[in-house]
Amino acid sequence: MTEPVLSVRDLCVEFVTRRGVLRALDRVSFDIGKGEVLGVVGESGAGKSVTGSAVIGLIEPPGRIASGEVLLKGERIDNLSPERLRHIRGKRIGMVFQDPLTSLNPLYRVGEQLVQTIRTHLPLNAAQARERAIELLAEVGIPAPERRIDGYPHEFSGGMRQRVVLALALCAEPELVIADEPTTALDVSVQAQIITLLKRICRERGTAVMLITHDMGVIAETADRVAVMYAGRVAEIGPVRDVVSRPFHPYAAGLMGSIPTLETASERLVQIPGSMPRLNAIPVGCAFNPRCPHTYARCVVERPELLGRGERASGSHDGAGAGHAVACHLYDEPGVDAEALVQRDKVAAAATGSAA
Amino acid sequence: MLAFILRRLFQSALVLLCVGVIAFALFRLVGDPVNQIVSIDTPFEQRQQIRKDLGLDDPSIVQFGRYLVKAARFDFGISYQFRQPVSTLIGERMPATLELTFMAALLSLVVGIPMGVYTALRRGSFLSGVFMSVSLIGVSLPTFLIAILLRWIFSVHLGWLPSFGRGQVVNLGWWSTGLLTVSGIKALILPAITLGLFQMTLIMRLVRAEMLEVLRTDYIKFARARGLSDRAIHFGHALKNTLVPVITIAGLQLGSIIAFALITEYVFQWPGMGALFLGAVQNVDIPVMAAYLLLVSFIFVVVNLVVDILYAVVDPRLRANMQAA
Amino acid sequence: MSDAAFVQIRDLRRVFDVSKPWLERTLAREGHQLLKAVDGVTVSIRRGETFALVGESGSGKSTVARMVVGLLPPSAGEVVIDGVSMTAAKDAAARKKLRRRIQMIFQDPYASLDPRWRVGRIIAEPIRAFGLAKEQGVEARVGELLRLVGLDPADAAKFPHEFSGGQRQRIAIARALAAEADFIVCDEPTSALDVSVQAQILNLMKDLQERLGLTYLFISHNLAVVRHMAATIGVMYLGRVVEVAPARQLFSHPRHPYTRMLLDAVPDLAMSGRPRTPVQGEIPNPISPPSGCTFNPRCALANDRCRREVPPLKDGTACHAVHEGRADSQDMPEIAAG
Amino acid sequence: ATLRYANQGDLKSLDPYTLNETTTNAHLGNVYEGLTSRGKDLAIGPGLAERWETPEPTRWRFYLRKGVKFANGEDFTADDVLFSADRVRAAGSNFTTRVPKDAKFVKVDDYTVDVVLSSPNPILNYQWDTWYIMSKKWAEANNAVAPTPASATSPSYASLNANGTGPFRIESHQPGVKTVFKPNPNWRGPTEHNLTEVIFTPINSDATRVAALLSGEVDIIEPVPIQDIQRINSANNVQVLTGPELRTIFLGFDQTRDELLESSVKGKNPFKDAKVREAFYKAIDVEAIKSRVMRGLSTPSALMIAPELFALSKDFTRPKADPEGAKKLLAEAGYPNGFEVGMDCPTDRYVNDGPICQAAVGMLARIGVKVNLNAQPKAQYFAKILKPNGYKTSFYLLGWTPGTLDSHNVLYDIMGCRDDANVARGETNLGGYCNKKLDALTDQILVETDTAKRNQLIKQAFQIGFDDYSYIPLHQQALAWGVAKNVKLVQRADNQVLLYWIKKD
Amino acid sequence: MADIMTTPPAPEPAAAKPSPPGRYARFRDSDLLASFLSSKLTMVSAFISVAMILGALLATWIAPTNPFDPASVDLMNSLYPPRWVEGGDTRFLLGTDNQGRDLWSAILYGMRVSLIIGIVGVIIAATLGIGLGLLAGYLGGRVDALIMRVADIQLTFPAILIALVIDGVVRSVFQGLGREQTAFSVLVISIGLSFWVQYARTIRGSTMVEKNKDYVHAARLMGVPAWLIMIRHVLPNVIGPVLVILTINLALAIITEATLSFLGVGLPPTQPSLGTLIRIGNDFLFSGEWWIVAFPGLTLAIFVLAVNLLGDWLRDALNPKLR
Ligand SMILES: Nc1ncnc2c1ncn2[C@@H]1O[C@H](COP(=O)(O)OP(=O)(O)OP(=O)(O)O)[C@@H](O)[C@H]1O
Ligand SMILES: Nc1ncnc2c1ncn2[C@@H]1O[C@H](COP(=O)(O)OP(=O)(O)OP(=O)(O)O)[C@@H](O)[C@H]1O
Ligand SMILES: [Mg+2]
Ligand SMILES: [Mg+2]
Repeated sequence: MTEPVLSVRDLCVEFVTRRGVLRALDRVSFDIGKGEVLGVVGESGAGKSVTGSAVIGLIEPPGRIASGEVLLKGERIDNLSPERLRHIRGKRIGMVFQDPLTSLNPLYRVGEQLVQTIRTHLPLNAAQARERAIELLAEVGIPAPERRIDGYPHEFSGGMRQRVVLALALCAEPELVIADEPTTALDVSVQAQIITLLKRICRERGTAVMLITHDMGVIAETADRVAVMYAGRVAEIGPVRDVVSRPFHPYAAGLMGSIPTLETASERLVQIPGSMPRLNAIPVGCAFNPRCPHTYARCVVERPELLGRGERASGSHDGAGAGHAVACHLYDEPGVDAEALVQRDKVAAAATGSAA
Repeated sequence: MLAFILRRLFQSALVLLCVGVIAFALFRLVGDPVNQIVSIDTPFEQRQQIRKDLGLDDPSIVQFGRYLVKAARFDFGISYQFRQPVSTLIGERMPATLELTFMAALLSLVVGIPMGVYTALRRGSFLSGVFMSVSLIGVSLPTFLIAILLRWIFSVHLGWLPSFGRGQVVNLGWWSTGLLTVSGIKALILPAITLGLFQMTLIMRLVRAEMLEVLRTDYIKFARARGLSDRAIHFGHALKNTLVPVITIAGLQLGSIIAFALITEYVFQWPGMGALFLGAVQNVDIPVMAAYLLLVSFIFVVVNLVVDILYAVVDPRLRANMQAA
Repeated sequence: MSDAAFVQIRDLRRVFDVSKPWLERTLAREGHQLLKAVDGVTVSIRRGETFALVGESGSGKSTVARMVVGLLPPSAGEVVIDGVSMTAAKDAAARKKLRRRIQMIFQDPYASLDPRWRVGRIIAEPIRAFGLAKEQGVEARVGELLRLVGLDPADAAKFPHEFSGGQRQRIAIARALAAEADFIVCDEPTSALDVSVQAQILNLMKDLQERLGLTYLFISHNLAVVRHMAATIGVMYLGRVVEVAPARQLFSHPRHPYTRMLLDAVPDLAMSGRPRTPVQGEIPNPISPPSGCTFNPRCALANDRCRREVPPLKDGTACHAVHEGRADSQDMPEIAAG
Repeated sequence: ATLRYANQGDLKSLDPYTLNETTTNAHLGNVYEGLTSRGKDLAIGPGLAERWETPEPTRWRFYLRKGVKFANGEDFTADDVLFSADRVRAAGSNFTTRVPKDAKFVKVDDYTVDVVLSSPNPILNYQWDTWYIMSKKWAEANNAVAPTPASATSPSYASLNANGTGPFRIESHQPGVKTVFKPNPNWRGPTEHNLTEVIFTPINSDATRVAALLSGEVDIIEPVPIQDIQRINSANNVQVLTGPELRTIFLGFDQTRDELLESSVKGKNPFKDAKVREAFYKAIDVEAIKSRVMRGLSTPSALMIAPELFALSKDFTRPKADPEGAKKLLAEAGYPNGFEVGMDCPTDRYVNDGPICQAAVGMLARIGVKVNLNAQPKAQYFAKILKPNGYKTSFYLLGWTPGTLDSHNVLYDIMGCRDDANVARGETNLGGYCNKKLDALTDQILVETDTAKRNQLIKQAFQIGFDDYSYIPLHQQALAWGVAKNVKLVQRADNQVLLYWIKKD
Repeated sequence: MADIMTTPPAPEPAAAKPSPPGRYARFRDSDLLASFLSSKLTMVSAFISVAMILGALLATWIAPTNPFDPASVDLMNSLYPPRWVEGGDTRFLLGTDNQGRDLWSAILYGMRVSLIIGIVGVIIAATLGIGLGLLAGYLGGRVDALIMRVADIQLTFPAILIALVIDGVVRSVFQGLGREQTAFSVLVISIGLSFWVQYARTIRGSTMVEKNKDYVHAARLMGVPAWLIMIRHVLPNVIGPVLVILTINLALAIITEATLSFLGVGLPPTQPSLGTLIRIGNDFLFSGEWWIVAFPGLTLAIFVLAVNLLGDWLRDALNPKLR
């Protein structure tokens, strides 16, 4: 396997608050390869954004990276000086935020913001930078970029602004783009356009993408692989098709079942009782244990490791590889066909619903 | 833009009209102005004559109209105390007050903004702590105490700076300025500091709060994520956004600078409008009081208009609003 | 359940005046700027049914909802609920009685509960306001309602901020039920929630409907959710209803090009690989909408007539191309099969 | 040398007939001159009139000085005296009493003027040092023939410009800010001062004034707050000149109204009862006021006139403070529990006026009288209590210097009956004390020319006032001028800072 | 169906508590208290404020003498330095002023006067401002425009100007009345009149946000009349920031009172507030009786500083964004 563009190893992020230290990320590991789109899904507060910020080095006090490594093309970047980090941000890692309305400084022309960013990273003069900015705008599908470049953000519609944001992130041809819910604030029709755009650009440039969202549909459309996060941990990671159609983790299974789709006809949705714990009350053992229909003694005491299906026996920890890995004790329990159990569960829940 | 200015002007005129009503009501409220004017042993006939001369026999509305017409031509009547046209008196005193308030405002901005920016950027640093403490003390010490203290130290004890007055002034036409002579500038230092200190701390705290707010916004986060340098982020993106609300507040503060100039002028015997007004209050010199009020609100209105226009210059969103596409 | 329409919305219109102030208008020599947020919506909802309105942001869904419940007076048109006009002057007395029976569930569970009030008081407010129970009985009734929506009666003593979004939405539902409403307008009740919680709420709503015979006007921009909830669906675009159809039919045989576009934009979670055409353009500025059929700039089938004439809603579709038979009735077999 | 001088008060008007007020008069005394003048010891001496005689009791003859020029170069002649005599008595003048209404001025020649009176007046010219002579031509040329009334509604030339015969002229005048004096080039000499310029600044605030002196920004300040005297004297380049002042500070009662304006006693006026007045008198401990409020810088007084101005003043002694006795008197008068009364007091007119009143309030509280003190700036104070407003006061503090420096003025203005509205008698008798016997004596005093006899009459008159407890005289306050050590000047007891005698090294 | 209806509440910490917490318990657990306890400076300033307020309110009992009663003041006691200074008198802890008033008592009483004026003035301002702000924000339209224009005019005149003008007018209208009768109302009214705008603007702003929130809509759907909605729903939710303004305004009001007294328009020397004491003391600054100005000045500065510190802390503690 070629060296991944981004490799996150056992990343822990903590927030020091008055009420104690909150662990927002707890030993998160994953890789993203060249040209690959890794989807990160999970409920609100699962730690998706924190993961993105940690990778690009934007965790601000009281937050801190407590342990673990972030490797960009094999080079550690989590412990760089702020100045060195700055040269990576924007140049080698681009980032897109959720809200295009607030991501752009309202007082500066779109062009000024683009030129400034370009010139920060590339040795171009003002005129060249402007030229490049126009090209970029054209690339992200803004009509008449020569004219629009002198517009202010408030003169753009939401979808257009998100395109500008994308252009800003792509200024210096980064190797990795982190997109934190890039379409949540947009309408479905616009969302589709933006996703298509993102996909196209990354394919053309071979950029790796970390796509954070809680919309499974977007992931299914866009991602190659997907990581399901729960309470700051990766519950399951694997190729998108597998995770969507045959999720291993009971949480992932519940999640998939609870999504209404155009295709499912059942009257009822699968529902996971309760809600995700807050950071200051994460249960011991498996974080999902209070909500899991299959909880047993081990889940309450021991935290399950993220292990690939094939790696179980060996007990190797390298669960973040390209394969399909899950953090659930069921799959370690001898004599239990966990997969069958989880799948049956999903069907059963839906069935009870329709019967009622 | 034109419409905007017109509207502001209209509103301003309204404000001035209201203040005019108040000023005029002042005349009426205090009862018979003749009582205020004449001294001992003025016979009744003479009083009647004065009453007639002043046009106090006419109905109120007529008097008000006349007052407004005169006021519009900067004719505010005669000071009861000095027996001079109020406009002359104020005209003579205005340069002093304007120079003082201008210097104080300048000081508060030039020192306050950088301090605010610093404390926002270096939260928790020692110097920030010092600045914050100083600022708190600045808002907690009444202006007059500061004035007393400063004068006690710098003019009486150390003898470095004059304790009162404007020093040597130079007349440029009708404007008398103290800015062109050494003694004039020396005389300006203490009053300007006294007056500016409170505003400075206010501005500093405001800038700090706004800056912190701005630093939390998404576009700053996004700018960081694009790898822009701290300088570009702090002084390009953040500062400019910070200044937008600061401009408004600073404009509003001008009103209070003028009000507080009163105390400063009183303590330092600064020959400005504030001291004039204070004397007027003590002597119930209503024409001076009324004219001062009108003038202050006029200045205020003008400053506000300028602030609003400035606002538009800084913020393209408002510019768009105003341009009435 | 009667077949007669329980709620009738007739040619409902709402215009917002978004003009500049008088002086600027005069100087710039421009007239009033009017925003037609809702432009002639006619819909009828049967008792016990869920009627859904879908459409992109700004299409006027919320405006319709607010007019239906009476939070916003319509510019024109009429809302008749259970035979009582919500707008005509004559029905004032009857309307007062009816008011109670129409309640609303809002989008943002964080904003729809007064943060300073305890949950018990929040739920009791309609009971007290409408005098639905004696003061002694209020507490018991509140407990009952809390249980009904899956919460603990002891929760009555807590404040909203002690609950998660889903739980808050349950409280909001309990409040609506406290008024003994039978018609509930839900304006995107789950769009602020996570999918797993959304499932809880949607399930709860369906259960309550079955148990209490509620009628829902369900508003959403998520077609999948709508498909799950509604019997009949109206698709809105720029203030107009462009298509109304029973759910199944709408998904299997979408007729209006806009409906099709919306369906195409929905991400394909099952990765069934159904053929989709990419979405074109963005929703135009509602202040100066295109003439004729407002969808014409984004429509592949648009012709001159579309650019001139506003298509009437006929046979559940407002589209010249459909009426003229120019649109091939493109079926969506996969969905139909499901 | 340039002299910088600061005073609490300002030069209110340059028209010498607008306002009869010490500070203004003093200032204008540098610019204008009267027919007479007062020397360093206040003795009346020649002014613009070289000498005068009284050929008959009702005719005075004044011989004018020759070769005197106004600041603008015009010659001074008898015409100017005649003109000034008319102008000073015209409507709007604040100095009408300086010259009797019925006195006729007759020009004998260019340098001789006769004044013809209807009745004899031995003190006719006592106040003429502040009746300043103006130039007829100048006034006529500048449309300033009529005096500028205090109530002027339009500025007059004379109130903004000055043209006198005095040793100085006014270079510039900005009311409330600054007035610059320069030596008058047409001054006839001799010149005793060595000043080339005088910059006068009114500084209202005591602390600022003292600070200005201490920091060397001004050479003279007047007055020095008495508590700061020690501090100033301890500095090495400045000192305080103190001396007795002629002003008597006293308390007065409303004795005319049937019910006091501000009092808890209804239906009667407690001050009409001499016992009550006596009780008040005895309640006040002037010695305490002297030592605590005035820091020793006052002369407690039993009389309504300064000892310097009345030879027999030693014959009067002030009864000792006696709060117990005062209480008894009050009880006898029918107020065993005291009563409540309002008191008016200026805060910026006399030395420590506010604190004196406050101290009096405390002393009266001890005999059970609750005094509601209305301490106010002088402008309001005078506006309230003086004649134009109808003497609206029940109990007040006032100071008085007889303008003539003679007892008659006190007996006439302060202690004379107010009952005849057509006569100016008792105009400043704010409380309306009235004793016809005293009035009769006063009239005799006016015409009596034998000094010893006259003094006896005065003594009798004062005794009546004393026995009636008509007023409570407190003390003569002291003058206190702060002066830089390199400045030599003459401190006159009438508190006029006159530039003419100032020398600065 | 039953399984769905019995969905357990989320396993949140709050849910874990057996019984709903009482008001006290909630306060005990609140962030406010925690942040309070974590800041020493805040605790010190709270202690100082409370001690000073108590001292002022209990002046009648604490103070050795009543400085407002002229009968109890002996002129012969004037100008004693503080007890520990040479020449001091054991009866007078902080010395006496020029009238022989015990400075310590005078400060306590003066503090009380200053406080009462500040508090009453600020209450007037807050009531006026909150009421008008609510009306303007909730009703909008012309009412709003009118109120806000009035506010604009008001802003032209800071407190000092207003007080001076009102004072001048009052003095000439009620010539007979002494300072003692009018000063209090003049000060209180001027402070009330000049500080209301800030409340009105704040309240209006948050009311406009709040009235469009769904819980207000929900209340409207229940037919709750507008005024009740304003009082019951909107007011409690917009009142938060007012608390901060209140504290800071109290400090400002006390300064304003002191300033006006210093300028001579405030309270008379017979009933001195802190400002009046400072003004009196200012005259003795050169003559060596420093304590007359120093102690009242220090008291004023410390109190205002403490209140300001509290306000600062409160602003930060109540600001959700900073948490
Ligand atoms: N500055 C902070 N201080 C304390 N806790 C924080 C901070 N930032 C994030 N957290 C906590 O970290 C956890 C993860 O937050 P994160 O923003 O990554 O969630 P998310 O998965 O992105 O959720 P969403 O879908 O709502 O964006 C949350 O529980 C959040 O409360
Ligand atoms: N009070 C108002 N004043 C002016 N315009 C309004 C007002 N309320 C709504 N609009 C406009 O009316 C149109 C329809 O708004 P509405 O809120 O009904 O849309 P929606 O379909 O509910 O959108 P969303 O999905 O974003 O909630 C929008 O263009 C909106 O800007
Ligand atoms: Mg997030
Ligand atoms: Mg909506």
